[in-house]
Amino acid sequence: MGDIPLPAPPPETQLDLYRWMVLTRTLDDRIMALWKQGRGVGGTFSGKGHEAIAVGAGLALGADDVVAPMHRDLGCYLVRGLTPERIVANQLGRITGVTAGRDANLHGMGDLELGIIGFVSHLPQSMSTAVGAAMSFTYRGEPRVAMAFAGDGSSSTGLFHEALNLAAVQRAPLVLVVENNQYAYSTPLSQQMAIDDIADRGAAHGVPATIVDGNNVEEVHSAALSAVAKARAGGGPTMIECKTMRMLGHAIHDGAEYVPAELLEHWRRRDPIDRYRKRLLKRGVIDDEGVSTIDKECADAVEAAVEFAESSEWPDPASVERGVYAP
Amino acid sequence: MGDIPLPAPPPETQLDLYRWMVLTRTLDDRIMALWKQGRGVGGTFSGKGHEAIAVGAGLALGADDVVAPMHRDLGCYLVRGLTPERIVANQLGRITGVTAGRDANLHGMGDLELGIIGFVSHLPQSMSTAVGAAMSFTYRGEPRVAMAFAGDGSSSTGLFHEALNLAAVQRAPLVLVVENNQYAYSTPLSQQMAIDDIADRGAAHGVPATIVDGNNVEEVHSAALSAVAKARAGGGPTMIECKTMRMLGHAIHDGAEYVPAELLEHWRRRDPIDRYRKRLLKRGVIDDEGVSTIDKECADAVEAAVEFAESSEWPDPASVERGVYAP
Amino acid sequence: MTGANFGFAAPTAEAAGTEMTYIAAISEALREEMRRDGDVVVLGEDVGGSFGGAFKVTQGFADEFGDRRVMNMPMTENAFIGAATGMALMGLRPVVEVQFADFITTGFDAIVQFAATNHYRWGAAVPWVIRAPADGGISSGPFHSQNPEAWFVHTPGLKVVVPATPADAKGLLISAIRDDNPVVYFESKPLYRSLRGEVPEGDHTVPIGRARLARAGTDVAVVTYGAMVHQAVTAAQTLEADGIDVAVLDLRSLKPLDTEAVLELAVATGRVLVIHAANRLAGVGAEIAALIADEAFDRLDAPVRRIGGLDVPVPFSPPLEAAYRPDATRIADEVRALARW
Amino acid sequence: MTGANFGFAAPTAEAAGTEMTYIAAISEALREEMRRDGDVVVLGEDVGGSFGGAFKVTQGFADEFGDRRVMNMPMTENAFIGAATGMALMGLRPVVEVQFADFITTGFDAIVQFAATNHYRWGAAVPWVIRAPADGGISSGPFHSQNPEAWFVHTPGLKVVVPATPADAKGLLISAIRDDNPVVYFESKPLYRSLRGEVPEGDHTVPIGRARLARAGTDVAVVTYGAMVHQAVTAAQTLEADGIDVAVLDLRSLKPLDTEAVLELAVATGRVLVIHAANRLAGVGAEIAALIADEAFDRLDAPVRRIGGLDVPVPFSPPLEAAYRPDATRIADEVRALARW
Ligand SMILES: Cc1ncc(C[n+]2csc(CCOP(=O)(O)OP(=O)(O)O)c2C)c(N)n1
Ligand SMILES: Cc1ncc(C[n+]2csc(CCOP(=O)(O)OP(=O)(O)O)c2C)c(N)n1
Ligand SMILES: [Mg+2]
Ligand SMILES: [Mg+2]
Repeated sequence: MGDIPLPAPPPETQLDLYRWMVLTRTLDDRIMALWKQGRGVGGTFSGKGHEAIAVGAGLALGADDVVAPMHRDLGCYLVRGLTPERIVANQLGRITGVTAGRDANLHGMGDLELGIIGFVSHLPQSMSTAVGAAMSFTYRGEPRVAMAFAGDGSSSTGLFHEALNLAAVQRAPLVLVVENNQYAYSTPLSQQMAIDDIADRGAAHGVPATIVDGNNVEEVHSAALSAVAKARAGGGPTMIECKTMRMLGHAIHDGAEYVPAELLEHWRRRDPIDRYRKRLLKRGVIDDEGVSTIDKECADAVEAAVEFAESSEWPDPASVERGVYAP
Repeated sequence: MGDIPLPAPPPETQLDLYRWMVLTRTLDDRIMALWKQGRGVGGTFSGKGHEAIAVGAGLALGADDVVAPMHRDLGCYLVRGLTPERIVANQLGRITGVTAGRDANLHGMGDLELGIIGFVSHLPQSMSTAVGAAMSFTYRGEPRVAMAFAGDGSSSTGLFHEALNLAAVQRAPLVLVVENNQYAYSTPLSQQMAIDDIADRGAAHGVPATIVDGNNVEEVHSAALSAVAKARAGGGPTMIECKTMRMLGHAIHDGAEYVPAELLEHWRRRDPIDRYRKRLLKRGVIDDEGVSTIDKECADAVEAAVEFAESSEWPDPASVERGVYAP
Repeated sequence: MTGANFGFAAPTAEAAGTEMTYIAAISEALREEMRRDGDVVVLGEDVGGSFGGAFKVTQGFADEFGDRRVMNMPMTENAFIGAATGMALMGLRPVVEVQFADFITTGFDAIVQFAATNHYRWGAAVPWVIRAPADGGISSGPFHSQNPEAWFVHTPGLKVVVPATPADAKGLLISAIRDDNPVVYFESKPLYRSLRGEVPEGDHTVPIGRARLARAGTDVAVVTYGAMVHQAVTAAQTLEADGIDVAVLDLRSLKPLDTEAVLELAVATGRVLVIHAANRLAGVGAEIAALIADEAFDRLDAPVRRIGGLDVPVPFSPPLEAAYRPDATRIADEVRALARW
Repeated sequence: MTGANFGFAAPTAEAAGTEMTYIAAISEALREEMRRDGDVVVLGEDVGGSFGGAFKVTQGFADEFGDRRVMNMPMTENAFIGAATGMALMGLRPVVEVQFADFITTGFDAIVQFAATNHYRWGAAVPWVIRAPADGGISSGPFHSQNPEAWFVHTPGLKVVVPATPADAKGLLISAIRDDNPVVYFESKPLYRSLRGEVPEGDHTVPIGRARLARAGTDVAVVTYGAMVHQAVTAAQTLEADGIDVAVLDLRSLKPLDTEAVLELAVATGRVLVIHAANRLAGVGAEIAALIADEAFDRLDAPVRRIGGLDVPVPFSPPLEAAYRPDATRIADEVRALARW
């Protein structure tokens, strides 16, 4: 985990990784602010701290690949092409949102044109769905890969194990990204499981697993690139355990008083975006002006999205029964 | 697995292990014969080949311990004190059966007085139930242990992993006996999982796992004794993988034509009862006359049970709605 | 009364377009669809290899279509139904066998939470079929005899069908496979090899959502589905001697329900008996009875009566199961009472 | 309209024997039973520690009763409900919190296949309670708004209760804990902190299986439960102006159902409206309507009508959810129609 320094990706990729992380954080912060101002609808989730995982893994996929992100993976939805407009509109329950007001916050934000499978609360249903997508690629002889995200909490569920086992025995082209953010809601790892690394769960199914620093975007990206390449080449599934920390509460209402302040402080110093900015500045891939430009671009994009969403129509109540069935 | 010769248990224990295995086999054979003669009701299962596991593990428990056996563990029900009478009557749907005609074959054959939890088809529900029983022992500070049985097929289910994880994180006094009999119905291990040993699944949850020859009753018994002692002493759960072979079809109707003849032949030569008889004869713990006596006793007991069961009353249809709820 | 009641071992392939068993019609439908459409794949426990499924519906399929199209699954219903959803999202048309309908609960989340809600939430279709061998009456005990259809009828986003004849078994399975929505297809185990009937050759489809008048009649209407259709017809034949002319409506599809056909018959007869083998309490029959009692209120000459299983787990022992389960005798008695009302 | 609608953060402990919120009554009942009986243990996701559950029902419990009695569970509903069954078999009385009723499906097998059938099969009692925070109307979307009670009413061997008032929330929870059978206790999230009421101090039990007349009336009877009781009472008040005298029956217990109370009221009024927030199709209301339409057939002056949720996943966006969900206005309209019949 970060012992051997990785070769840096090309500068363009570095900028991409950085830019998407900043957009993710900006959007995330803005959504939190909206809710705090009472302008939200229902509850919502922050993925603060998860940017390097969502972006680093998401950007490892090709256009024809498919991904099943979850509630902390705002960055992944973005890199796959969901616009901030559609995302904010979704959170506000508007007709212009990804689910047109049908599903809440980041739930159900799927779009098959963009290779995104929408998730359900019942965790981690997305994982078995991604395995099935991967099996369909093998069946059809398509060189495509499916990526699933799962949390530490999810890694104890039966479905996690069933899905991983199925992927292994079918040698499905699956990349599983485990976001170990130390907590499932208020429950720390020590009360969830008696192991140190979730990567150990790979051995139960014959799935190779690596552990990466989930706050180091290049490390995540590099591991994801390898796993994707391996899966695409017929090498079967890989698990990547990303160690990170959920920097806010479980959801908007949760103050997370149960998290020790030192733990948060420890991870705050390892903020994925701050670290990467410093690194890029040091490497000369970006300068202060470049940083400001990206900040500004992201802020503008997010502002426009909020404006778009808030001025979007509510769904027509008369449409409520529409769309339950495919025609 | 059988490399270091184990010290033999006391002669009395050896005879016990042998006697219960013979009773198990005799009863099993007799039930199969009944069904072949068209005297059965519904379907039924044979545990042929599993005798050393069911008996060896079952006899490692104390009177206050609790066990959740399944459909191949006839021997375990017997050693816990269910009489052949009640067992055959259950299989024949009579009022004198363990479930009084409510449940089929070995299903639901529970009796809390005897520390047996009845199982349901939905595998492996018994496992989580046993974990809960074990947790109740810890909660009450009782020095009791819960034992669960599960098959290779069950080891891929989500519930298996959830239950094992729960046992681990709660340090529950659980002994899990995995009966790896190479097949789940018609499906060989190679199509169920991508690992060689089910014991590897322990590592996913921090549960120590040992592998034993499931056709060597002393090996099973010894491993179970250690695991039970450890659990009782507060050492948490243990998994024991017993390698064996299902010697007949999945259930009475299944000819198991999908099993290679050589595989069966290989295991036939390792029959747990034949092997143990030879061993006891060689050790002088038993002589030919002793063998005949046991055979005769078991045959008589089983014959009496069949007679009892077949002459037992059918349940009264008017009672069909009775007993759904505890009063 | 052994597993042979399911005819576990008997062959399922028969010459097309002839009289055949209910189970052979299922096999035929599936085989024909797989020949027609390479997107149709089969998965489930023990469906592959030389074995071909607990009931042999897919016997010979692995030989014909290959192991990648007829996939043996580990015993993990939640995962493999979820995987079927993933395949369906990618454009395949998976047909999943749950070994017994009783085990469908193990994959409940994958069905009711994900697959069923998917199109409503984000507009992506899930064109799978789950084949679920259901029903009892053959001493299989509480876990191999269940009729869990009510749970799925109550779930928005699913379709639910229950064929009662070989022809419908074929026609509804083909329609279910071609439908772009998740369809739960309940098979009646007691009919598997005991029921034979004419089955149209080739591309025979039965529209999902349309009931079938199994028997015309003017005095009392019996509304039912699955194996109970045959008990009802038997009862109706008996009742000829009593001078009672009984109509039997075979619903075939429970979701969507053919409310028009139900109400038409209710109005025509004014006396309706609703029957299913599933336990009566809060079963599908309650919906049908409530519907009729509401919409045909002033056309009823007698209360809408229901017969169903008792509110107990399906008991194993034959005398108990017989007491649990509706049959032609109880149906005839109830129809007589309605006719006299 | 944030998570604060559930009052995630507000305190739940209040002085006993006073007016208190619905959720405080739940906490109080549980706390009192735990003080009374050392066999009562609590388990579920996030119920322990300083956190005390997603809705804070068990806040302070870990401090008072210790970590071994208030157990945080990994996110594994099937296993921990199964474990509760094992504890119950050993004589404990576990109270399980599923974080939202929507997640009860993840433990479906443990409930409907094992716990529910256990006593019938081999005579061993399973005295657990599952607390399931249900219902919507507060923009929580398809997976935090469900009302899955129909599935459990259809399952033999369970009891199902749904309190509508703080007093019943306490009384039914205490009764459920003392009951020797598995009881699913559905809580109405929208009432948690919006509803206050008198709650008897101390050992207050409410018998499971007995309805409560929430409002007497002679013209039309509304039969309902949970949060809809209050919508019905509101509608009834409105309808006074129309000169329609509406009775409201709060079922409280769905299994067993107080059929006597239901039928008595149906006979007394001759006009019945059945309401629930769960989707109407094949919901519990169908059973109630079918029951009334059958047993009170010749005493009805109008058809038994039902209002329920639409046959769609509970939609998130407020205008859609409002269209999905019954409310006082729709109830009043329907009652007027019935009164005019
Ligand atoms: C089956 C199920 N049970 C309970 C919940 C409620 N719940 C939502 S998120 C969550 C914690 C998830 O933890 P983890 O997988 O670590 O993801 P994180 O939120 O930490 O990113 C819980 C318990 C759920 N979504 N699904
Ligand atoms: C959840 C579930 N799905 C399917 C079945 C049907 N079934 C009964 S036993 C069995 C195979 C079990 O294999 P294993 O666990 O290896 O036990 P074995 O029969 O080999 O002893 C299957 C698939 C079941 N009982 N439960
Ligand atoms: Mg987490
Ligand atoms: Mg096996």
